[in-house]
Amino acid sequence: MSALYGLMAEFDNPEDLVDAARRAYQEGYRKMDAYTPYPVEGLADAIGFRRTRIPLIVLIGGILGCLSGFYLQYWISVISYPLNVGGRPYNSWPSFIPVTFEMAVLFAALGAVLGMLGLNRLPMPYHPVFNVPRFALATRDRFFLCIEAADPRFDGQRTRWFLESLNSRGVSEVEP
Amino acid sequence: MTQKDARNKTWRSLDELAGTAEFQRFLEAEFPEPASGGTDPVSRRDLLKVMGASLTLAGMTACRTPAEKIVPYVRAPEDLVPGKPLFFATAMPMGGFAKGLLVESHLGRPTKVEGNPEHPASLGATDVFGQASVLTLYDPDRSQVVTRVGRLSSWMTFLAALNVAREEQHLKKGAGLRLLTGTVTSPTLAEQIRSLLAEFSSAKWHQFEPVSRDHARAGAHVAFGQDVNTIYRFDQAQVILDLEADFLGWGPANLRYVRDFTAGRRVGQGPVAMNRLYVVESCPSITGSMADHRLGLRAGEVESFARKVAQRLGVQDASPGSPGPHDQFAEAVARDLAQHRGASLVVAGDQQPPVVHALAHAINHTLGAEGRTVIHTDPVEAMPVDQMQSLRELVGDMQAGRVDLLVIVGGNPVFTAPRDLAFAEQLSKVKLRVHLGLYEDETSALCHWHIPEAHFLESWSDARAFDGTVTILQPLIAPLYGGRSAHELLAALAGKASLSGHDIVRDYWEKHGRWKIFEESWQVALHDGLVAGTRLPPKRVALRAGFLKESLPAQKPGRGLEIAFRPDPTIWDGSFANNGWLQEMPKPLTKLTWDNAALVSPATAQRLGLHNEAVVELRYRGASVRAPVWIMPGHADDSVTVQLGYGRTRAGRVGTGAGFNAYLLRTADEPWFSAGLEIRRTGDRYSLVSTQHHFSMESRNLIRAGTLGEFQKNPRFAQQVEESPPPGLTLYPGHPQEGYAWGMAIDLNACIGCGACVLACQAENNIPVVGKREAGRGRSMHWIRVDRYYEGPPEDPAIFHQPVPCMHCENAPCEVVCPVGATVHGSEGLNEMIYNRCVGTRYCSNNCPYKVRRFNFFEFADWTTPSLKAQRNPNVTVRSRGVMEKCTYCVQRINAAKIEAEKEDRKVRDGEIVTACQAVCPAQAIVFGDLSDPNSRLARLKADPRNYALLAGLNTRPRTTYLARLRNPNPEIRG
Amino acid sequence: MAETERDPRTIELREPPVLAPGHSFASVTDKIGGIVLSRRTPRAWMAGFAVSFLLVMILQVAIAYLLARGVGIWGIGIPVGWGFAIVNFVWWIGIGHAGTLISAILLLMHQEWRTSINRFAEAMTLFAVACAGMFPLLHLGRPWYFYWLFPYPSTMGVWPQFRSPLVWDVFAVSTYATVSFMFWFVGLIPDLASLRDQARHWFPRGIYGMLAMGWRGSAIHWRRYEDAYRLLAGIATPLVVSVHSVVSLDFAVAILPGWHSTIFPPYFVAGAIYSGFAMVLTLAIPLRAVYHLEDFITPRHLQNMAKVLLATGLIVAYGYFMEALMAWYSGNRYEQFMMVNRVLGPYAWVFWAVMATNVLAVQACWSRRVRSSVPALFAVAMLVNVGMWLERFMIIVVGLHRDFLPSSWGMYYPTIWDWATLFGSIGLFLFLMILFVRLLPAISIFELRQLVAKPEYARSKT
Amino acid sequence: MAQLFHRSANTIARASILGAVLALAVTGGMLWALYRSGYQTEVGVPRQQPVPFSHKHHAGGMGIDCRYCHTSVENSSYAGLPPTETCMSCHSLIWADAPVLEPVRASFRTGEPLQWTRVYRLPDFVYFDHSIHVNKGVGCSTCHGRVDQMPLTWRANTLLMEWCLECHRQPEHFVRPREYVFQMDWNPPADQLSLGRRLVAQYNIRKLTDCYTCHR
Repeated sequence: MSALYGLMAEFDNPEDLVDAARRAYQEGYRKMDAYTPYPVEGLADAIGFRRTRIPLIVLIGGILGCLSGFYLQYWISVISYPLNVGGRPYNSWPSFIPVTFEMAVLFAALGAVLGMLGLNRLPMPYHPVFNVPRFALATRDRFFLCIEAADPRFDGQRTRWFLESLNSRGVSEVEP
Repeated sequence: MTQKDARNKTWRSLDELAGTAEFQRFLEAEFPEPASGGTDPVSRRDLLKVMGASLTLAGMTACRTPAEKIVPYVRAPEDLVPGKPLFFATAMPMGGFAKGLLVESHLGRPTKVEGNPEHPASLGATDVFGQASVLTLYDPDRSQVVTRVGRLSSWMTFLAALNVAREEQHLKKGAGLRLLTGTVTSPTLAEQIRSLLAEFSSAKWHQFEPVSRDHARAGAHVAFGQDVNTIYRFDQAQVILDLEADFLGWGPANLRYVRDFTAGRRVGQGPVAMNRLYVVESCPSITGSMADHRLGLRAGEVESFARKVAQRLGVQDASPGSPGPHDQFAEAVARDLAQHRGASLVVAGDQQPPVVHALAHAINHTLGAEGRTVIHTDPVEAMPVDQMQSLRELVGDMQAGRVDLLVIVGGNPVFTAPRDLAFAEQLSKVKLRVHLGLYEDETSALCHWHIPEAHFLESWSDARAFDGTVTILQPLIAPLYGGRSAHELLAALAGKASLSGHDIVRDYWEKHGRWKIFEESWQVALHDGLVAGTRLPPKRVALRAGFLKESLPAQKPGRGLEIAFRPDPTIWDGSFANNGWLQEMPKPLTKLTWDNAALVSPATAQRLGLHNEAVVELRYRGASVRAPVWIMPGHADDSVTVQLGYGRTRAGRVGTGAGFNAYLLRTADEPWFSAGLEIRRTGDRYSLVSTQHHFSMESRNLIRAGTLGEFQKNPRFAQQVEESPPPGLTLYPGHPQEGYAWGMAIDLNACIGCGACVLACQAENNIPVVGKREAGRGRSMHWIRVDRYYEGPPEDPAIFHQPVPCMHCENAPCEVVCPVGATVHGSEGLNEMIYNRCVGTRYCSNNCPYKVRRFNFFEFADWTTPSLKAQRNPNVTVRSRGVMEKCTYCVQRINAAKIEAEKEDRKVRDGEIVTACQAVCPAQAIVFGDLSDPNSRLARLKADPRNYALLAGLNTRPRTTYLARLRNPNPEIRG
Repeated sequence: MAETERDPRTIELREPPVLAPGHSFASVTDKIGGIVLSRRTPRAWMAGFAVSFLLVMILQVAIAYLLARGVGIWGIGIPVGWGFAIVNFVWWIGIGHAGTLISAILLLMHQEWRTSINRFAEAMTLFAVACAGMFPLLHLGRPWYFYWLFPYPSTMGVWPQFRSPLVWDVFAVSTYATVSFMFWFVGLIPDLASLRDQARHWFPRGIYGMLAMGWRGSAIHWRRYEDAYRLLAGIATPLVVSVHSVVSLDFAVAILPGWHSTIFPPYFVAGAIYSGFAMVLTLAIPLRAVYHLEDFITPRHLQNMAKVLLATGLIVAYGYFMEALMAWYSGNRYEQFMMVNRVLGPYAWVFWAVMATNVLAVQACWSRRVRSSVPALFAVAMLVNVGMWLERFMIIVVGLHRDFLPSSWGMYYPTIWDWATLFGSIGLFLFLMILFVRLLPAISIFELRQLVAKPEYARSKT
Repeated sequence: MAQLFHRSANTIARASILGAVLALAVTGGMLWALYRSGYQTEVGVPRQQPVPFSHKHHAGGMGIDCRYCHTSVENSSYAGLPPTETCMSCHSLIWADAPVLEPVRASFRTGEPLQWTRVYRLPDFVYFDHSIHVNKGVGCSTCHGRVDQMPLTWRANTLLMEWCLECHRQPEHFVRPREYVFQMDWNPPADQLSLGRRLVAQYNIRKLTDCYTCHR
């Protein structure tokens, strides 16, 4: 059956899942993912996911916010319509710090959240893994490992044996 | 809701009355009557008026909804440029005496009153009544139709009825005809009355003013054996003794006297001279607050004090009573007066009995004051009479049923007549009663006919000033409510109903003017606001020898509590009761608004167990009145002062129900004061609203004062009290000063605290009236306020006044905190307030150390009443709800002057711009000008060693600064 | 790992645990998910809903009348131009600080006990900020022009005035609201997913499904998720501090004695946390009682919060002391008068009430017995809530009513409408809170799972 | 568990997010434009008048000077609207009985003024003074456009504050020699800027961006 998204093994506890993931990686599987009800230490590394770009995005957001925030105020009070306010200089930069700071924070925070959603390709209400009935437990107390058919080393039968070999509670096919 | 609440509520929506037929016609009339012969001023004004109205409507309604129509003239009136105000000279008669005015008129709508610099009683200043008169003019509560026993009628029907009565009277030579007027100085009116009395030989003319000058007249009569008018020259006087005269506070010449008096107190650098003022009075007055030595005496004790002084000065038969506690004071005063022989004077108050006036005349005589500091002339009144006596006779005749036709010309005797005469009661015995008045008041309620009176700004007339100078009153607008002037009523009474006020006055002057070329002189008189050569010449009068002995035995001051009656400082005898501006203006010393109170000294209050706002029952000669108590530091002990004029029952929506009616206690034989008052506590409370609760300066050097001696020793004493940070002391580069640098200086040594500036500002800047309840919540809108502080012992405190407008700080705290930049700094140093940008955070007010900012907590401005719209100054935005406002240094005047100057490619001249408060100030205490011009009057004042900034320590760098107050105490008298 | 280690009975606890023993992934999921998904709602909830709804109606009337007549319906005037509106604003903003603080700072400090309170603390923050944000708008003389405080290209060619602390407020508060919301929502996503999967009925599944945005617990997602969440926490921490500092600058920047003081920012932040934790206690105690969450909100939580309360309370007390000290030490006549007037003047009762509630009452938390007695803690928390409101009243109104010129001194008398808006806003807050606990998981489920996973709390599965 | 959403849900989700963002941007832009559009500012909208008075004919065709009717423009804030008699001074002779002019004659007979529809209207809190502008070399056409080419008058400029500021900030771009103020067809010369600078100095035109220049 070519129309297969992948094979999914179910585990009782995080430890087994992590081992399984590590083994699968050694087997040379690359296109796979693990699903857990809470963030499990070291799992991402186990399936070969090393670094995220989130911090960089946040940094850029922060810098952008900072600059735009200050320039907005500078432009308004010095260039667009300079007014003598209580004898203060047009460019009263000390008074401009709070807004600058808030803008930096705002942009950075937006960067973090949107970055996370974006990189995770969320929202994605439909996903093949949801086709597996027992996958509902992935948000409760079960742990899953899914090797995708797209993986070059994927072979329906061999992969199934492989997954069963890792002490999983069972392996189910994932319709696309 | 209490009645008062109701009043204050309805105050802001006065449209119903204004909705009457002719008023609507006046306002909505979109066409002017054809101008018959352009020169005739009446019809010219008429036309302006109508035009004004329609344009106004367009403009005003535009405040809310876009006005789509513009309405041009059909025929343009000459000498009127739309958009430019015109000024007309006239005068305001009060108690018969005139004070000259210049009235600003926009498209035929009089909007603002200024003093007439040419006029001897004004010299460019006005009092609060003058300022407020323009509001009375437009007051929609004024009576607007002729009524017959309360039902609508018409002038024509009235004339018919009048003619019937005339015929009757003709048969009996007018034996049943009585005429009741106030004091008459108008030559024209006098002439009319004379001819009327000629026609009806046995008719009688009575005069009555609730605030009469009978005692002054009687006193002079005693002293000189004839009716004499006395004029004081305070500018010539170095030592002045004021026997409860309050000559700065009121009277026909008070503005003139203020100017003269303060002129004698101005000091520059170097060796300086300053006059010295002694005041003896029962209730502190603004004159008392200016005194170098003030002695609080019960009104009844003033006489004996006067006798002591007189006796020390060698007046015969002064027969001072037994030695008293104040003998040294009297001694010292007498010596001081004597030392300045020829440059000293004594002035007695109108409330003091004739004998005190006589004594004053005697003293002035011995001081050789006559011709120097005191001048006598023939009486100004057309017919000086003892008015109280005159009224008594009238009542007698009414009682005896001898009166068939009583014509009451102005005034409100039913309300103001002394209780014991029972005027109202006897009035009912008169067959036909006619009342001419501005309002349908207590009197008109008891009259068959009520004729709406034309306001003095609506009518032709003439009147004399304190020195006899005649002003011809010209109308600025045709009668808004179809009112008639006294002249027109008199003419009708004389069967000449066809005559217009204009004709009557003009005819009189054509006959009696003794002018070579009438038309020319007439125009000049109208233009100048006075008739040349009508001032009464000084005349020498001799004291009758021994008059004191024969006619006036010394009177013992009565025992027990004393009650003293005073005209109210803001609503006078009650005739201004329906004027919102005057009602809301804080009384000069108590700072009370919307109410009168029984004023007592702290000691007396303690003795009687009274506190502020406690309601007491005042029992006096069988009558009793409930009144709230207000404790008055410096008031004489065992004496209670009440102000007349409140407690109106038919004043209008503003005045009705405010305060208590002190007339109910007043008797004819002792109209001003007498002992024998009883006070009973009721345990009730009545909330009085005072705009200033805290009267101590908390030793904060807000008002800096010193004696003349201190000043001569150290001219800079005022500046050394508090260090103001040097201008260089800042991290900021600061903004370059380009062009003008506007600023203001206020001379506390001149300011007498009369509060005229408050009203002038209100009139100029369209400041709304908020009513008692709002004022009580600290929401009064006055842009300039006069702070009053006491210093020293409560029984005899030093009293200080300090006018506080916006300081226009160079480092304005208000500007920094405004989130929308609705208040920022102008290049010429103005602290600008842009109403239309304001969102109303009130942050600026919180951050203003001077608390001069005012906020529209509700829709205070009246957007509905058409007549009140017509009063507004078209050059000042009418602020709506939720907007902050404050003193702008009259920026509209600044801009107008700048524009004129720019057009002529010149700089604005020094003194060209005069703010409203400066213009009105009789003491010339306020000076506005350009700091960047070193020769400007302002710059010189700023260089004065007495110049200091309020709260300088905050480094706000105010553009408004103060000149320290000086005192000139007599070393012989301990502080 | 050895059986014994897993056995809860062997764990030697010096203080109560942050999670009662004997819970599994499933049990926590069901327990907390159940609150939301179960059909029956407790009576207490119904009662609370009714009351708060009534108050919200009152608030609406008050606001309608305000917009119709103008701010004059309140007791404010000159000199006291700011009254209840701003007092409430500062009070609510303060309350709005505990949430983000608990979530962010405690997260960064790896404080496990935050787990079972951070969710509703964050919600509390959002709703408190919503209540707070309402007042600066309402107190404007012309509220319909509020947008003039934002920089937008108007046809007038004019802009906000950035030297004004009120503009700083606009930015600070709106930023804070946005960030807090994102923080809260991001935290919700995995739990929304488990609700989606637990729910039987199609409707909740649909709703939660949409909100969960298809979260499927992928390891890679988790990794990015945690990074983002930690960074958010890192950003939110200075933000929390900045927001109330900015609010305090509304006063510190003014020149008014009693306002113009450099100690305000730290002292306000401390006060904010103080009142925030008080409010968390006020909410947590009924919540755990009504929904029997004693297992998750354990005495340990209450005790820790009591300690924080005590600590911040002491900082606040120090703030009071410093104000007085500086007033005396500055030698400034006006400052000194302000202090004397505050202690002895017409509003002295406010000062002493503040001392009694904010300074004295909290001292009770020194005693372990009080810390471990639920009613006592609740009482203290309530006192602090009131006290902190009074403190703001003291600073704002008492500061304003007597400033530089004695001539312009005055008093402030709140009107019925002042009270209506105050209690109305409390109603709105409770209303939102009550809806929240019914519709969303009030405690973070996936973070509890993390706790369960920790050896000392977990028990053998099967 | 079965799929909760259909495949398409993913696309829908993303599309809707994108759509929301775009919608916001577009609304913003449209508001910006709307407030400056003729719909809001009434620029270029001819106004119906009781008498179809044509500046094109009078000012353009006949070449009547502006001041003949707007008499006070040089010395008052208010330019002045001609009284009926001004119209009649000519129209009692020419077109004396043109039906279109009946309202004018009626006004003159009855004394009931003509009610023109306002074309240029400033809010009440703005104080504009014609005389000073005219005296400082701001031409009629600078604000009122080529009135001499308007059969029915319409508003030539937005009268928005930002528009006023354009000139108040840099008058040198707009001022012209005084003698050309009333000249409709005056075109700024190539060296307007240098000319403007000279005139600004010569007429000493001061700082014009103080708020109280226009607001009081």
